[in-house]
Amino acid sequence: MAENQKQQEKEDEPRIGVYVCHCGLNIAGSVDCAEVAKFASTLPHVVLSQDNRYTCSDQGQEGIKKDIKEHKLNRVVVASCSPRLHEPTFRKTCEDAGLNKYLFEMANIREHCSWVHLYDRKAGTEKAKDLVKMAVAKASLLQPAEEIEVPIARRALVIGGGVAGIQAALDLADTGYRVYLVEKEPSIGGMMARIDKTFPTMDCSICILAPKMSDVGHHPNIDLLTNSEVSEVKGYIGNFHVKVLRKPRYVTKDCSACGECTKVCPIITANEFDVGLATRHGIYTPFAQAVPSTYIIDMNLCLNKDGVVVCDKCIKACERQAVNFEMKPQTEEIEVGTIVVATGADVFDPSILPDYGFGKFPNVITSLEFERLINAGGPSGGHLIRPSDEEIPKRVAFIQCVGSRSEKSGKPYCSNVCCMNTIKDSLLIKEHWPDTEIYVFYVDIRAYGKGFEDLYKRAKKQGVVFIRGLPAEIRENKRTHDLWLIGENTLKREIYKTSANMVILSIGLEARKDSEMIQRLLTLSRNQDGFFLEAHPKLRPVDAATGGIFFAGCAESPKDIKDSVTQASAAAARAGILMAKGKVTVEAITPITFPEKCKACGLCVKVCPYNALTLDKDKKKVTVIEAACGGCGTCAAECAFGALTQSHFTDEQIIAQIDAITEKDADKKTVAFCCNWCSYAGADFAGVSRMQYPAHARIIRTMCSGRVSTKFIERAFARGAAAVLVSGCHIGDCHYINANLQTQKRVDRMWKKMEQNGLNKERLQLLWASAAEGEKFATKIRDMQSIVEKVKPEEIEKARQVFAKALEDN
Amino acid sequence: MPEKIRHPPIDKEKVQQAQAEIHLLKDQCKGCGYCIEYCPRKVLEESEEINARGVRPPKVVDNSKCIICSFCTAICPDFAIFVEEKPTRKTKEV
Amino acid sequence: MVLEEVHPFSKYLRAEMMPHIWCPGCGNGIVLNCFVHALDELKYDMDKLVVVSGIGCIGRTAGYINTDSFHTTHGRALAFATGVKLANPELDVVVISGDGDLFAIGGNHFIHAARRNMGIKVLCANNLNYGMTGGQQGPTTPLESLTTTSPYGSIEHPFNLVHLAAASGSTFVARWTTLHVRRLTQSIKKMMQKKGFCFVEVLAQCPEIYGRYNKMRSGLEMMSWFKRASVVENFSDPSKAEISSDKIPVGEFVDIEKLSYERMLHEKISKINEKAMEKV
Amino acid sequence: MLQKLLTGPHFLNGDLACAEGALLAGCRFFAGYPITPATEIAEHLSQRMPELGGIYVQMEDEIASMAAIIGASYSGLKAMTATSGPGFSLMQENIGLAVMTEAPCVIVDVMRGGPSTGQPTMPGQQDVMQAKWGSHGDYGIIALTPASVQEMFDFTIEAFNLSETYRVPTLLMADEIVGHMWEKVVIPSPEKLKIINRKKPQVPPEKYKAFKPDDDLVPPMACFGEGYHFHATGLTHDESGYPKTSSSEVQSELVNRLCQKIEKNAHKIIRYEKTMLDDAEVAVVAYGIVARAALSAVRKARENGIKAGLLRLITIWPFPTEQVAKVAKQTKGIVVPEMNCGQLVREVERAAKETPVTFISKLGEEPHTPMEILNAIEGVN
Repeated sequence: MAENQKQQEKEDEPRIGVYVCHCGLNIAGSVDCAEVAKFASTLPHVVLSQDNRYTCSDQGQEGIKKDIKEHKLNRVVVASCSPRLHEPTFRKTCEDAGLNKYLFEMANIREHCSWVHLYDRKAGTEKAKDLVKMAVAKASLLQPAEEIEVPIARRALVIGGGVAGIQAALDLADTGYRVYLVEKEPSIGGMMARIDKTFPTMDCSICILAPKMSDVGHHPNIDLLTNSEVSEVKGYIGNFHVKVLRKPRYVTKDCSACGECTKVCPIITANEFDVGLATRHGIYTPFAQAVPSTYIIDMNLCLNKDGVVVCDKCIKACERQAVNFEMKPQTEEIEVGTIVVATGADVFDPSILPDYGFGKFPNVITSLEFERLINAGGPSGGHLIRPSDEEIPKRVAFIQCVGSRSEKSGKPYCSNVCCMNTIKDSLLIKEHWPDTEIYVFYVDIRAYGKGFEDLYKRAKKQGVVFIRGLPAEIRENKRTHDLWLIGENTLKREIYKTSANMVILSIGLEARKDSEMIQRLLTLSRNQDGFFLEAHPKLRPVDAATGGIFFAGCAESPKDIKDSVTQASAAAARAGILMAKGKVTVEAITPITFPEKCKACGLCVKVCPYNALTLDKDKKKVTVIEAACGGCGTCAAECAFGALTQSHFTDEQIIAQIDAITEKDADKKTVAFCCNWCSYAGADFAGVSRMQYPAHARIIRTMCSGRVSTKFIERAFARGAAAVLVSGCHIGDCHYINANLQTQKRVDRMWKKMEQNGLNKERLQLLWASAAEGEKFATKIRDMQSIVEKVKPEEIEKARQVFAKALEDN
Repeated sequence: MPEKIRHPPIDKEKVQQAQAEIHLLKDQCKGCGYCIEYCPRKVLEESEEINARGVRPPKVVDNSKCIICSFCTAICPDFAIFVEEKPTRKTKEV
Repeated sequence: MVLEEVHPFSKYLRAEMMPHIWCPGCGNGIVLNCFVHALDELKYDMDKLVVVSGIGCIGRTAGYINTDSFHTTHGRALAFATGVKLANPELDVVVISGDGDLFAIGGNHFIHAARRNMGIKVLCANNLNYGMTGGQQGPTTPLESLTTTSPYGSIEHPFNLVHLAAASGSTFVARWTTLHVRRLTQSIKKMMQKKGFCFVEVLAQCPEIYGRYNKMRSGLEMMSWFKRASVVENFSDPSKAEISSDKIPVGEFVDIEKLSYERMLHEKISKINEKAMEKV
Repeated sequence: MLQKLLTGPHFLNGDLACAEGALLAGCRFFAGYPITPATEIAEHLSQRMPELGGIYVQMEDEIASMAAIIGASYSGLKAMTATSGPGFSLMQENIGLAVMTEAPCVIVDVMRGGPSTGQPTMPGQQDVMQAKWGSHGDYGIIALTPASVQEMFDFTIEAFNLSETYRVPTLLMADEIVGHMWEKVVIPSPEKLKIINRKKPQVPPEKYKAFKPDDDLVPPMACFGEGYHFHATGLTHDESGYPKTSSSEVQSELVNRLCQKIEKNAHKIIRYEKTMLDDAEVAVVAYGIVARAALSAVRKARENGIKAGLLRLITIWPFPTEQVAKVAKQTKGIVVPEMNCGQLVREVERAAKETPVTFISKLGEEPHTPMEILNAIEGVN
């Protein structure tokens, strides 16, 4: 579109169109949309205002396009759902109509209003008016902007070599992209490699996995980095700089996996792969089908761990001279455009449940240990033997939901796979030892998937007894090590006391202990159960909120092999789309500088997490490297001279929003600042979950809490706001590396200032809330209700005076 | 693998370490103490007796701890110690 | 259970010469141990082996190994060995001697034997001083070390033997300490199988003299220095392999192939004779 | 190979003759270091050795050269080095080693003017005492003095034979003139030559004692690689070859034997040449190039009616004391011309007892003229 039109958009009087969406009854149910629209029409620069049922519908969008042309709209405001959901939709609409998409603004009157004030139509409507007013105020100051394009490296990093990681890596590699597959363990394969059979088809798990594993091993496009960990991730979508720590194997690629070294190794220990049910040596391969097949030395146990080669038996035994004790940890640096997180899950450790005596009674085992026992390649050669006497049990009991759906174990969620896994296991036993009596104690049997119900029926037909109601306690016969299961059959309403030779605890899946580390490295969010949080549960189920990062497998939530593989292919496809495009546009939210005001103090350079600013002291000039800029705006917040601001989140725009909030009844309101990634999303989450909280808060969205400069807070108080809430991502989870550290500093500074001036610092609240912590956000707003109510007029007045200076800045 | 190990290995009997036979040529020992210091399993310690050279040769504290790495044999400057597998109990093939 | 018995390596040693003369904790015994250990692992044909040594504590080694052996004058082992090797290239000639013998009085012979790439294998026990004569400073004595002839601290810069050997043309250069018995044994095995001039340096503690003078009063203390300071740096730059109190670079630094002197000589001889035959 | 050895008459200089002699004697190892006036020996052997499958190696110095030939000798080859005064001094250390370890080897010293670098291209006889006393400690040694190019050839072979017989380093004490002089040399066909090789042990390795002598005080010699696994050392050692550094018995037994094996066999070792001595009243005792002037001086004296005779020493070490004593008894005076300030003359005086000895010194470019010696003879007369 022509330069001159852009010019026009800049210079012309703003002509704003406002569209208030009913979203069916989602909004209209508790907000009087017509009234809001009517109110909007009274606002300055608004030339058109209407309410409609579904603004996001084609009809709604077409309407906007039409109006832009007919009414020469040069600004558009849609009051509907969260911008995190539909801002892209309406920006596109504007663009289609030839309007720069940065001239669009949204008022979130659903997640932040109608859904959280379901039962107070009046308050809801009033709040919605404010939200629209804020949006209009900001809109009138919006400026068109051109987005810069960043090239996307056509290489992908896959973290985790379980079946999900394997599938994602293969799909990406087959598409023709270079893939780095990083696996912590010495071999890829993950949990699936340890399972005997898969449900419902009863395939031999490793038999179907092994070919995929070796494909990975041989694929020309895949760099397989096993025994390695991602140690650092810098950069942004399309341009991630990743450091991978490659721990030494002490065995070189020359290893032919002949196993001679193992025979002579004097170190014998429990093999983790078999959950310790079999032994391995100090130099070993975790299992026969391991990829890479190269052996590895367990340096924690090796006699040579102190750097002195005390024992050289393996060195001597190795014809290929592949043993090398001089290997040192190496850090490999790779540049990738996309990242697939397939880090998988841990299994629940039932030893924290004393009633089941796991770890105390030898014949109480976990379903994972069972998999190894029943596996032909396992420690017992596929003979189901019980640990105490290695006899084949006659009566076997399975206990479901161990570490699932139980507050007691701190795992309220369903682990998704245990029911079918137990059914499969019971059939395996029946297959080999048909006379075995099998009892399954359950809460509910969830056989929801394709072919699952048939398998369930088969089990019942074959005489597996399903008893509803988990045992309250397991007791052991000290002599025979047989077990008694005592509990209530909740169907028959009677107490049972069943004996068994062996009990298998069907343990659930839980988030990996190290997923917090991954979360920090990649600035991701996790839900309350600790699993990684997708960008949108329905529409973007494999995307992370952070651009260029995708999820596959149990890292995102417990799922079976089929779902993991499906999700992996989806993640690969999503990553592939980005890399196929070859470039991505970054939002035009980078800093704008006003050199004439710059005093060359260099503060902005100091606080920039991306080193995207450089200062020329002599020329008193700060230059911005836009590609490097993450767009947090903390530089703008730091500048005391207004020499720097963030486009699309300019001081004027934010101040306009503050002023809009505080124009009326300021003393009953809270000016809330939320960061786009965590706290704003958290507020959305509260809305989605229909968590109810009082209506005193008005949320101003910034990309990062680091954008919130003290002068915004001061202005809010200067204009008589009852309270101010600043909220952002948890420290360490900041999506702009560590910009929220500045937030902390600034709020501390404000608190000190308020104290010094005899103001109640309670009126300024700081909240760290993740996107998953809707409840935490709601609670905060509830708690602040009392603060808002308690604040006395003289206090308001005092604050007005103390911060009066903040008003001059305009 | 993150799981805690709760049950002893089923095959632990079958992979028994071979028993060591530690030979001390006491009177050749000059008492440097290398074998004692660098034994990875701390099988040896200084004995109370005084040998022909007037030093305290090492003595075996716990034969069962020895895993026959033979580092003592290799580092002894005086050819005063060597270790063999006890012929009676050989390692069973696993 | 504990038994009195015959050491498996005793067959490589001259019974009538045992026990050796070395002090308690002396590294030389370990060097000897590793050498025969290597022979044992190689199942070495002792009829082909000639061990030559010069003067000094380690010089006694020749007398201890049960094979053809010659204990030469101070520093001349390599010159003598050159004669032995050239006169009968079938023999494997190993010179086992000390740092003083090989690099002070014998320095000239060393660099030239290496330069010519004589098929001789040199195993040098470096004890950082002249042990047998009572601990005088030598060509490897570290700066500021105290010895009976540097009572105020040595002001001579020591040789970096690895660098010297590499620069002189050795086809195999390794350095270990007596704590690295396994790697040392492996390097000796490699050396024994190579054709050209080879050099293996072993830092062998002299606790009774050098140690005493330099605050390491026992073999164990010197060993713990080796353990603390050693850094394995295989094939790193020999010129950077200087020994200091806080760093002892060890490893295999050079391993190249180069026609040995005797090989070239005998090829020449046969060529010359072919020509001569043609004339006849 | 043998056809490559020279036979019949040849026109050679002394150094070349020496080299050819060595080859015929069976020498197949030469280690040396260039030095005037012995260099031609090295140069010639560097060409000839390979032709005969032998080894020529140029060492870094004379110390190394000497060490190398001992090594070669222990490897079973007949070995030689050649040098002149300064190099000869450097060799003394390892000559001692060769003596102590009884290594058969030949050292040629083409003597030049000393001390120190002296006169490299001028003749001299200044090393004859060093030849006996040059190395530290007590020992017996053999030294021959050629007077012609033919003798350079003959005595080199002789030196090897003696060295092999008595397991002792044997010295060929030539001089610059003999070394550089060109003369006719007749080389006998190999089969006519008497070549002696060291005696080998007659016992199996386990019985073998490397330094246990036979009745002639010379131990049979095993060589490296023959499976005897023996030890040799420069330290005082017992019959097995093992060091005994603090036993006076072993020391005196060993050192005495090293001296006696030469002394006791002196009568077999010593060679000399008598000319007109039977009725002589004045005797000239000379060796090396000087003997040639002495001969013509003696002849002239006879013409002048003086009963003069010549005792030419071929073996100077062990010194032929008896022969000189015998000559001394029958003459009224002995004339000893040497190209030094009087070295071997001391031995002559020791043997001559009361008989007066006249010494004629000559240093520098030329040996004595017959006239100078004749004057001395007349002086005695």
